[in-house]
Amino acid sequence: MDLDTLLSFDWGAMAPEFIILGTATLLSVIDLFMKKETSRKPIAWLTGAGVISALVSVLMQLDHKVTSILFDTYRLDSFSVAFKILMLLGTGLVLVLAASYKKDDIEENRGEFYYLLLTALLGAMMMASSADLITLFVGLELLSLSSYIMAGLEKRDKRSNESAFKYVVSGGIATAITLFGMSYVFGLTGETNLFLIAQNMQDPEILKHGFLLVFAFFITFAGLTFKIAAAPLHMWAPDVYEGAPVPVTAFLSVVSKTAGFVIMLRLIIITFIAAAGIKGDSLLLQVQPYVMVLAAVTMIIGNVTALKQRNIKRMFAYSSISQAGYILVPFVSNSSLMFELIWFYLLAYLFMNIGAFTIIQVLTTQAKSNDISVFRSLFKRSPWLAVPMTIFLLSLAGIPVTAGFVGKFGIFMGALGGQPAHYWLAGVMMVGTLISYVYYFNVMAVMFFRDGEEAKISVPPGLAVVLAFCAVSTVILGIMPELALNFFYGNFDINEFFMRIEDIADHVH
Amino acid sequence: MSSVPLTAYLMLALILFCIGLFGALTKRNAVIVLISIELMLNAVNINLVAFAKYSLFPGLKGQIFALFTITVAAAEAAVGLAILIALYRNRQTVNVDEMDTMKR
Amino acid sequence: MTGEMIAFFLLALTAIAGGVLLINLTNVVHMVVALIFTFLAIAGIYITLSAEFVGVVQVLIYSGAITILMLFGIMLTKHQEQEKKTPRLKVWLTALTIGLFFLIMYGKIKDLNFGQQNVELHVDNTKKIGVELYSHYVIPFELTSVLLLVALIGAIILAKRDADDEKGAKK
Amino acid sequence: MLQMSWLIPLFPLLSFILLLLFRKSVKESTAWIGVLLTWLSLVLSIGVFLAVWHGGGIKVEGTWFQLGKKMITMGYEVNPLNALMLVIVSLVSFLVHIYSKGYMHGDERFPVFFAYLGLFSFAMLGLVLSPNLLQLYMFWELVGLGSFLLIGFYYFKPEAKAAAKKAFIMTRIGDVGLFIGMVLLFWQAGSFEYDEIFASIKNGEIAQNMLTLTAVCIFVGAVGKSGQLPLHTWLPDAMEGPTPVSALIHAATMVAAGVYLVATMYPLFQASHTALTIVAVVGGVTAIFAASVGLMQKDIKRVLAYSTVSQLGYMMLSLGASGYVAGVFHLTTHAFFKALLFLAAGSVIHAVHTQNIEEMGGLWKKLKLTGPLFLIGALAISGVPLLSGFFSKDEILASTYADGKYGLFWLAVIAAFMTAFYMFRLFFLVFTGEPRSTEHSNVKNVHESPSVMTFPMIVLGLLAIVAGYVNTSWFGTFLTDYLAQGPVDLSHAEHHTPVWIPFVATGVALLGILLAYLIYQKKTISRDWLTRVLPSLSDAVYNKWYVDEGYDQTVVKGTRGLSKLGVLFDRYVVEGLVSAVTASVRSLSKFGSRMQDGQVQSYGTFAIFGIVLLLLIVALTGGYFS
Amino acid sequence: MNTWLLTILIFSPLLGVLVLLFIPSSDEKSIKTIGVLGTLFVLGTALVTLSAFDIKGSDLQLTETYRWISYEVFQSKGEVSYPILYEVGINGLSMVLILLTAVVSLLAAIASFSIKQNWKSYFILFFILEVGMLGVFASQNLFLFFIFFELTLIPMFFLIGRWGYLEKEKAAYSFLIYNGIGSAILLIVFVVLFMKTGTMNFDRLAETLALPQAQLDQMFITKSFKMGMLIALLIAFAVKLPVAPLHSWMVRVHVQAPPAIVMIHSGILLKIGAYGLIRFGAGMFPKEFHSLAFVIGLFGVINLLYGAFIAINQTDFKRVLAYSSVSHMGIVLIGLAALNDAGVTGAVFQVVSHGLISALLFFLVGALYERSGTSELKAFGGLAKNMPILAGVLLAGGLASLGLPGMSGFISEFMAFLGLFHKMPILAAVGTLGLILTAVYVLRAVMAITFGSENEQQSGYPDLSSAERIPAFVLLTVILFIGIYPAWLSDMLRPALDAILLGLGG
Repeated sequence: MDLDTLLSFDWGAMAPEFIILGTATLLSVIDLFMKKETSRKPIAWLTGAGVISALVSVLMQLDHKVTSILFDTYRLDSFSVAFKILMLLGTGLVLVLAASYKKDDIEENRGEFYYLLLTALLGAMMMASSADLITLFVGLELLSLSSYIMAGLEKRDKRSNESAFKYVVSGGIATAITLFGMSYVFGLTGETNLFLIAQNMQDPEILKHGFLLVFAFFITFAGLTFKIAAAPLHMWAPDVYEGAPVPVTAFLSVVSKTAGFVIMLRLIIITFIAAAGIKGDSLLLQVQPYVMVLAAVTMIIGNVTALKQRNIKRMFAYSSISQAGYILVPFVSNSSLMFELIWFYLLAYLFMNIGAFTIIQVLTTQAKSNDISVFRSLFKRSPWLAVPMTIFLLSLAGIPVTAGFVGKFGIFMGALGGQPAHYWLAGVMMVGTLISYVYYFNVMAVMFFRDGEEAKISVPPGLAVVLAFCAVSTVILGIMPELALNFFYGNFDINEFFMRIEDIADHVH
Repeated sequence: MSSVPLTAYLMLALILFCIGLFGALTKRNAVIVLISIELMLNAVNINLVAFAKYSLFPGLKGQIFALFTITVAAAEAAVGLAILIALYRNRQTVNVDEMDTMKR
Repeated sequence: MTGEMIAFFLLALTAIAGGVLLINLTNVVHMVVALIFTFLAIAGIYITLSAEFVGVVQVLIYSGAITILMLFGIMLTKHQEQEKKTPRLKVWLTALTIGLFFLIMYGKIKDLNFGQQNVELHVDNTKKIGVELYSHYVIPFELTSVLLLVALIGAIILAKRDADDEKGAKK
Repeated sequence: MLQMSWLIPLFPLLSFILLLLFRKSVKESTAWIGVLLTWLSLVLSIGVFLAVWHGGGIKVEGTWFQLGKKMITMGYEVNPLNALMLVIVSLVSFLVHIYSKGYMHGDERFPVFFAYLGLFSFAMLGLVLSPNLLQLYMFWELVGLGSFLLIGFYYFKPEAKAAAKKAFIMTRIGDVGLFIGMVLLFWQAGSFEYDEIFASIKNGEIAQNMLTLTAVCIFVGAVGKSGQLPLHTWLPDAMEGPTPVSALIHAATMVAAGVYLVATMYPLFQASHTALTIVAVVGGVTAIFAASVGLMQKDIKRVLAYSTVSQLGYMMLSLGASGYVAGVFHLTTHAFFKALLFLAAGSVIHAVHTQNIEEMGGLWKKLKLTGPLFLIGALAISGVPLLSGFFSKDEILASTYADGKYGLFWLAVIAAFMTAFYMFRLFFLVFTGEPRSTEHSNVKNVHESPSVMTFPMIVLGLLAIVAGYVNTSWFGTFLTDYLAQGPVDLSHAEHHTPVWIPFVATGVALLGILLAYLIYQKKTISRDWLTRVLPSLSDAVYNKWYVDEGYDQTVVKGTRGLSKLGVLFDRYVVEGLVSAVTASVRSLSKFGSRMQDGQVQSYGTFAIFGIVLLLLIVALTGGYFS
Repeated sequence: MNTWLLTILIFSPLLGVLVLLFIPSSDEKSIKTIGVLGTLFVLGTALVTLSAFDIKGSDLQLTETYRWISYEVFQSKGEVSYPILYEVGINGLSMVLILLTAVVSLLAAIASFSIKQNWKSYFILFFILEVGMLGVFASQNLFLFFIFFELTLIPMFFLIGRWGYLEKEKAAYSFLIYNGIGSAILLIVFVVLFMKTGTMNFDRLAETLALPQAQLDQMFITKSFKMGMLIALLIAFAVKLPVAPLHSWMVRVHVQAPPAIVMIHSGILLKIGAYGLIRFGAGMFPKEFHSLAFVIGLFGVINLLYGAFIAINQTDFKRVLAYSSVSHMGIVLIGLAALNDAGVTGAVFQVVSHGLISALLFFLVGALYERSGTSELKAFGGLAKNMPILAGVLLAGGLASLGLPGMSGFISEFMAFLGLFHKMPILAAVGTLGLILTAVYVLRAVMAITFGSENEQQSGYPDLSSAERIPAFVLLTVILFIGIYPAWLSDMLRPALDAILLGLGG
C-alpha cells in the first residue's frame, strides 16, 4: 500500500498516544540538556501537562466513532477510551506522588523517572487500544520494561535493586510463557489480528486441536496473570512492591494492573469468544471453572498471607493480590455486566489504593521505616491523615458508603447473577473479605488505639490535594455510584468491543 | 514431497523452551538466568517461524512476529543486565539465591 | 532422507546440545559460549524454514549482540565464574515439573500437522518483510523504537557510575 | 357498694406508693397512714360482703389488650366466696397493720415495712377480686413478691436472705404449674374467664384427660403457694420474716390463696375425679406429715408454721373430698385462730427476744393477756368443742368420711391428735413451769406488750371463739347457704354425717392435750421417751424427715452440676471451635508467608508448578488421554 | 414536610456531629451536653414522626423512593435493569423500634457522662451508630438495610475497641468478625434474591416470592432454593440475635464494652437480629418458615435454658446479664416459632422489653462499676443499706427481667409461651423450666449485691446521683407502663404483625 493510503488513515484518533509520546521524547531531550543540579520541577509540570492534555484529548474522543488503523493494529473504541481514562487518571495521581517523593538517591534520575512513567503509560495505552497480537505484545513489553527500570531507580538502595531484578526475571519468564502461548494461538490461526484469529478458529481443522487451543489459552492466561499479580504468577508482587519507590508501587498496583486486565479482556475475550473447546462446546465456558479456581486461590493466598505482614507495603501487595482475585470474578462469571463492573471496580480501586499509598508515602518516608508501627496513634498526631486512611481502608475492605462496597456489590451481582449462580465463588470471596477485615482493621486499630509516636507530620501540598481528591471521590462514588455508572453507560457502548470494522487497508488488499 | 514435519520444529522449540526454563529456575548466576530467558524466547521464535511456514494459514506474519520478539528480547536483556550491574555494585554478588533480603 | 532433513537434525542436535551444555557446564563463560552454538543453530533452522532475514537477524542480535553483552556482564561482575550448585531436591522438583510440562505439551503437538501449502516465503523474503513492517505493522514498529529508546536510557541510568561515586574513586 | 369494690385493693396500693415516696419525711407516723387506708378497705369489703350476703354480685371487665381476634380482659368480680375472702384478708391485714405499729417500733426501715405490707395487701385483695385466671396469676405472682420482700425484710441476715430466695423460687415452681394449666385451659376453653371456662367444662368441650391435666397443673400452683407436700419447705423458713408478716401472709392470707384457688376453680376439679383424689391425698398426707414434724420443733414460730402447713393440708383434704364448704369454712376459722396464735407468739417473742421455746416458760403470770389469748387459739386449733376450730375440723372429717376416703379420714384423725398434742406442748413449755432463762433471753423481767399489739389479738381471739358458729348443725348452716349462691353447685354436698365423728374428734383432741399435760406439765412421762424408744424415728421427725437435705442432694446439686457442665461446654466446646478455626487460618497464613522465601527462582518454580497443575487438571477432566 | 420526614429522622443525629465538629475536643462539658442534646433532638424528631404516623394504618407510611443506582445489561442499551432505589418507610413494627432506639440512645448518651477520654470522637461515633440503627429500621429495601446494618458495625468496633475495658480489642475484633460473617451471608442472600427477582423492595420481594411455583420456576426459584435462602437468613440473624452456639462474641462485648455502649448494643443492636427474622424470615418465606417452625422453637428453648444454666454459675454480674440476654433472646425465637398472634406479638414485645430491661440493668452495672471499679458479685453485698435507690432499682430491674407481672418482661414471656403452647405444648412445657431458672440466677445475682451484710469498703459509695436517676427512673417507668398497659404497644404493632401473620396463615 502506498503512502497516501497510509496518510489517509484517521491518525487523529491516536492523538492521546501521540501527546504522551511527544512529551516523553521532548522531556528526554530537555533532561539531557538540563544541568545536573537544576531542579527537575519544570519537567514534572511538563509531564503533568502532557498527561492532562492526553486525558483531555481522550475525553474529547468520548463520542468518537469506532476507528481502526491498519487492521486494528491501532483501534479506538469505547473499551479503549473507557480504560485509557483510568490509566491516565492513575498516572496523573501517581505523578504527584512521584513529584513529592523525597529520597536523595532518586534525585539525579528524577527526569528519567518522569518520562519513564510516560513511556510506561504509553505502553499501557497501546495495550488498551489495539486488537493486534503484535501491538499488544509490544505495548505490554514497553510497560514492563519501563516499570523494571522505575522499580530500580533508587540505585543505591539494595532493596530497590533487588526488587527491580526480581521484577525483571519474573517478568522475563512471564513474557516467555505468554509468548509461548501466543505462538500457538497465532500458529493455529496464522493471524495477528484478534478478530481474524477468532474467525480462523472456526476452521474445522482447528477444532481437531481443541486441546492444544485450551492449553494455549491457559499458558497465555497464566502469563498474563503476571501483570495483574494473580495466581499463579503473583509471588513477585510483595517483594517488588516492598523494594520499589512508593510512587512506583502505586503505579504498579493501579495502572499496571489495569493494563493487565485490559489486555486480558481484549486478548482472551475477542480471541476465544467463538472458539470451540475440547468437546466442541464454547471454550470460554469450558475454562470458566478453572479460572474461577485461580481467582479463588488468588483471593485466599492474598488475604491469608496479608494477615502476617508487619511491613505496610508488603501488606498492601498482598491486599492488591486479593483485589486482583476479586476483579477476576466478573471476568469469569461471564455476566452481562462484566465490563462496567470491572471498570467501576478498577476506578474505585484506583482512588482507594493511590490514596492509601499517598499516606503510606508520607509516613514511611518521614519515619524511614515501612513497619506498620509508623501508623501509631496517627489519629492523635494528625486526624487529617487518619480519617482519609480510614476511608480508604474501609473502602478496600468493602464497607458501605465507600466506592469499594459498591464495586464489591457489583462483583457479587456478577457472580450470583449468571445462570448458574456461582455460590461457592461468592462464598470464597466473602471469606476472603472477612479475613481482610482483620488486617485492614488492624491498621485502623494501630491508628486509633495504639499510643506512642508523637512526631508531628507534614504533608506536602501536592499530596494533600491527591489525598483530598481520592478520599472525596471514594466517598462520593460510594454514595452516588450513579455518577460513574451513568458516565459509563452514557458514553460507552460495549458492543463496539466485539465488532471488527473494515478499514481502508482491507480495501487496498 | 517429504519435508521436515511441523511437529519436529515444535518439538525442538518445546525442548529448548524447557531447557531455558530449567536454566532460568535453577541456575545461580544471574547472567545465566537472564540468558536462559533469552533461550526461552528463542524457542518461541522457532514456533512462530515454523508456523509461518507450515500452518493452515501460512504467511510472513510469523516471521515478523519473530522479529519483534527478538527486538524486545534484546531490549529486555540489556535492561536486565543493567539492573544486575546496579545490584552488583551494591551487593558485590551475582548469585540469585543471595538476593533474598525481602521475604516472608 | 532429504538434505533438508539432515540439515534439520544436525541443527536441532547442535541447538539442544548447546542447551544441555548450558545446564551442565560449571564455568559461566563456557555456558555462554555453548549457548552461542544454540543460537547459531537456531539461525540455521530459520533458514531451513525459508526465513533468511530472521535467520540473519538472529545471528546478528543473539549470537552477536546479546551473547557479547552477556559476556560483558560476566566480566563486569566477575568474581567467580564458577557456578555454585543449587540444592538437589529443588532442582529435581523443578526438573520434574518441567518434565511434566513437556510431556503434556508433547502429547498434543506430536500429531500437529497441517501439511505444507505452497507459499514462497523465501522469494524476496526481506523485501516483503520490509514492506509489511512499514505498512501493516508500522505502529508496533514505531512503538518498538520507543521501547528500544527506553531500554537504552534505562540501561544507561542504571548501569552508569554515579558522579559522586567517581569522586570517591578519585580520592 | 358493689360498684366501688374495685377501690378495695387500691387503698393499700396507695399506701404503698405514698409510704415509698415519703418514707424519709414521715417517720413512724407512717403506720397510721397504712392503718387508715387498710381500715377503709376493710370497711368497704364488709359493705361488699353484706351486699353479697343479700344476694348481690357483680362482674365488671374491660379489654386489657387484644390478641388477634381475642380480647384479653381485666376487671373485678364479686361472688360469695371472694367476698368472704375480702373480709378475711382486709380484716387480718388491718389488724396486723395495727399490731406492727407496736411490734416494729424502732426499726430503721419502719416505713418500708408498712409500704411492703401495703403492697402485699393490694396484691392479695387484687387476687381475690380477679375475674379471670390471667389476672389472678398476675396478682398471684405479686403476692409472692410481697411475701418475698417481707421475708427478706431483715436483708442483712443471711438466713432471711436465703429464706426469701427459697420462698420465691419454691413458689415460682408452683406458679409455673399454674401458668401451664392456665395457658392450656386458654387454648381449650378459648378464654381466661372463670365463667367461660366453667361453661365450656359444663358443655363438655374439654377432653377428660385434658381436664385432669389442667386441674393438676393448677393444683401444683396451689401446692406451691399453700406449702403442701412436696413444695412445703419454704414455709417454715419463711418464719425468718417479722412475726406480723408470718401472721398475715404465712398464716391467714397468702398461704390460704392456694386453697382459695382450688375453691375458685372448683368446677374444674369437680369435673375430674382423679384431680380431686390427688388434691385429697396430697392434703391428707401433708396434714399428718406436717403435724408430725411439728411435734418436735424447738422454735415457737416453726411449730406454728408446720401447724399451718398441716391445717392447709386439712383444707385441701376437704376440698379433695368434695367438702367445699368445709374447706372454705376451715379456711375462715383457721385464718382467725392461726393469726391469733402468731400474733400471740409475736408478743411473746417481743417480750423475751427469743424464739426458742426451751428458753421460755412460766410466762403465764407475766403475760396476763397474751397467755389466755394463746390458750384460746390453741384450744381452737386443737378442735376443742364450742370453739371455732372444732366445727370446721369436724366438718372436714365428716365430709372426708362421707366421701368414702376412710384411709384419709383416719389420717386426719391422727393428725388432729398430733395437732392437739404439739399445740399444748407449746403452751405448757411457754407459759407454765419454771422460767428457763439463758444468757441471751430474759424470761425474768418481761412485760405485757403495748395495747396496739394486744388489741388486735383480742379481736382475733373473739373471732376465734365465735367464728365457728356461722356453720353448725345446731344453729344452722349460714355459710353453706351463703356459698350456695356461688358458681359452685353444692348439691351433692348434703351428706349425713355419722353421729360419732364429733366425739372421735373431741376425743383425740382431749387425748392429745392430756398427753402434752402429762409430759410437759406433770412430767409423769419423761420428755424423751420417744428418743429412747425409736431414736431413728425421732431424729427423722426432728430433722423434718430430711426433706430439705433431700432437695439439696438432688435438685439443687443437679442444677448446679448442669450449669457447671454448661459453663464447661461454653468454654471448651464453643470457644474451642472458634479458636480452632482462627488457629487454622493463622497457620495457613504462616505457611503462605513461608512459601514467600525471597528466592525469585522459587517463585518461578511455583508459577510453573501452578500452570502444570492447571494443565494436568484440564487434561484429566477434559479426557486428554482418550 | 412529611415527604422528607423519615430521611430527616434517619440522618438527624448527623446534626450533632456537625455541631461537635466546631467544639474543641478538650471542652468536655459542652461536648457531653451536645451529645445529650443531639440525641434529644433525635427523640424529638422521632416523636414528630410518631405524630405523623397513623397508628391504625396497616400499610407502609411516610414512604420515600428515589432512584439511586442502576445497572444496564449491555445487550439492551438504554433500558435499565436491576434498579437499586433509595426506599424508606415505616410500619408499626419499625415505628416502635425507632422509638426504642431514640429513647435508649438518649439515655445511653446520658450514661456516657462516665466516659473518661476522647469525648469528641466518642460522641461522633455514637451519632453515626445511631444513624445506622435508625436507618436499619426505616429502610424498605435490602440494599439500604444492608448498608445501614454495616454502618452500625464500624462505630461499634471503635467504640468497643477504644473505650472498652481490658480485653477491649479482642472483644472488638470478635464483634467485627462474627457480625462480618452474619452480614456476609446476608449480602449473598440479598444479591441472589436481587438477581433472581430484579427487585430489592421488601414488599415487592414478598409478593414475588409468594407467586405460584410454576411462575417462580421460570425465575429459577425452586422450593429448595427458597428453603436455602431462609436457612441462610436464619443463620445470619442467629449470629446477631445471638443464638447459641454463636453467642460467645456477644458475651465478650457485654463484658468489655463501656456500659453506655452495652446499653445500646443489647438494647437495640441485638434486636436487629429479631427484626430481621420477623421482617425477612417470616415476612418473605412464610411457607418455609412454617416448616422450620419446630427447629426455630427448639433453638429458642435451647437458648433459653442454655443461657439460664450458664448464668447461674457466673461470678461477674456483667456475665450474668450477658448470658441472661442469650436466654431472653431465646424467648423471641419461641414466640416466632409459634407463628400465631400471641407468639409473634410476644416476640416483638420481648424485643422491646428486653431492650429496656437490659438497658436499665447495664446502666446500673455501669453505675456500680463507676463506684467500685469492679462488677464481681462477691465484691458487693448489702447495698440496700447505703444505696437504697440503686438497690431498689436494681431489684426492680431484676424482677422485671425474671418476668414479674406488672412489668414488660411478663407480657412478652406470657404471650410467647401462650403462643407456643398452642403449637408445641411439650416443647413449651420444657421451656417453662427456663422461667424458674431465670428466677434462680436473677435472684442469686441481685440479692448477692443488694442483700446480705455489706462489706465496709463500699460503705463510702454515694447513691445514684440525680443525673443517674433520670435514665434509671425513665426506663423503669416505661417498663412498668408497658407491663401495666401493653395495649398501646400492641395496637401500634397489630397492623404490621397482622400483615406478616396473614402471610404465615397462622
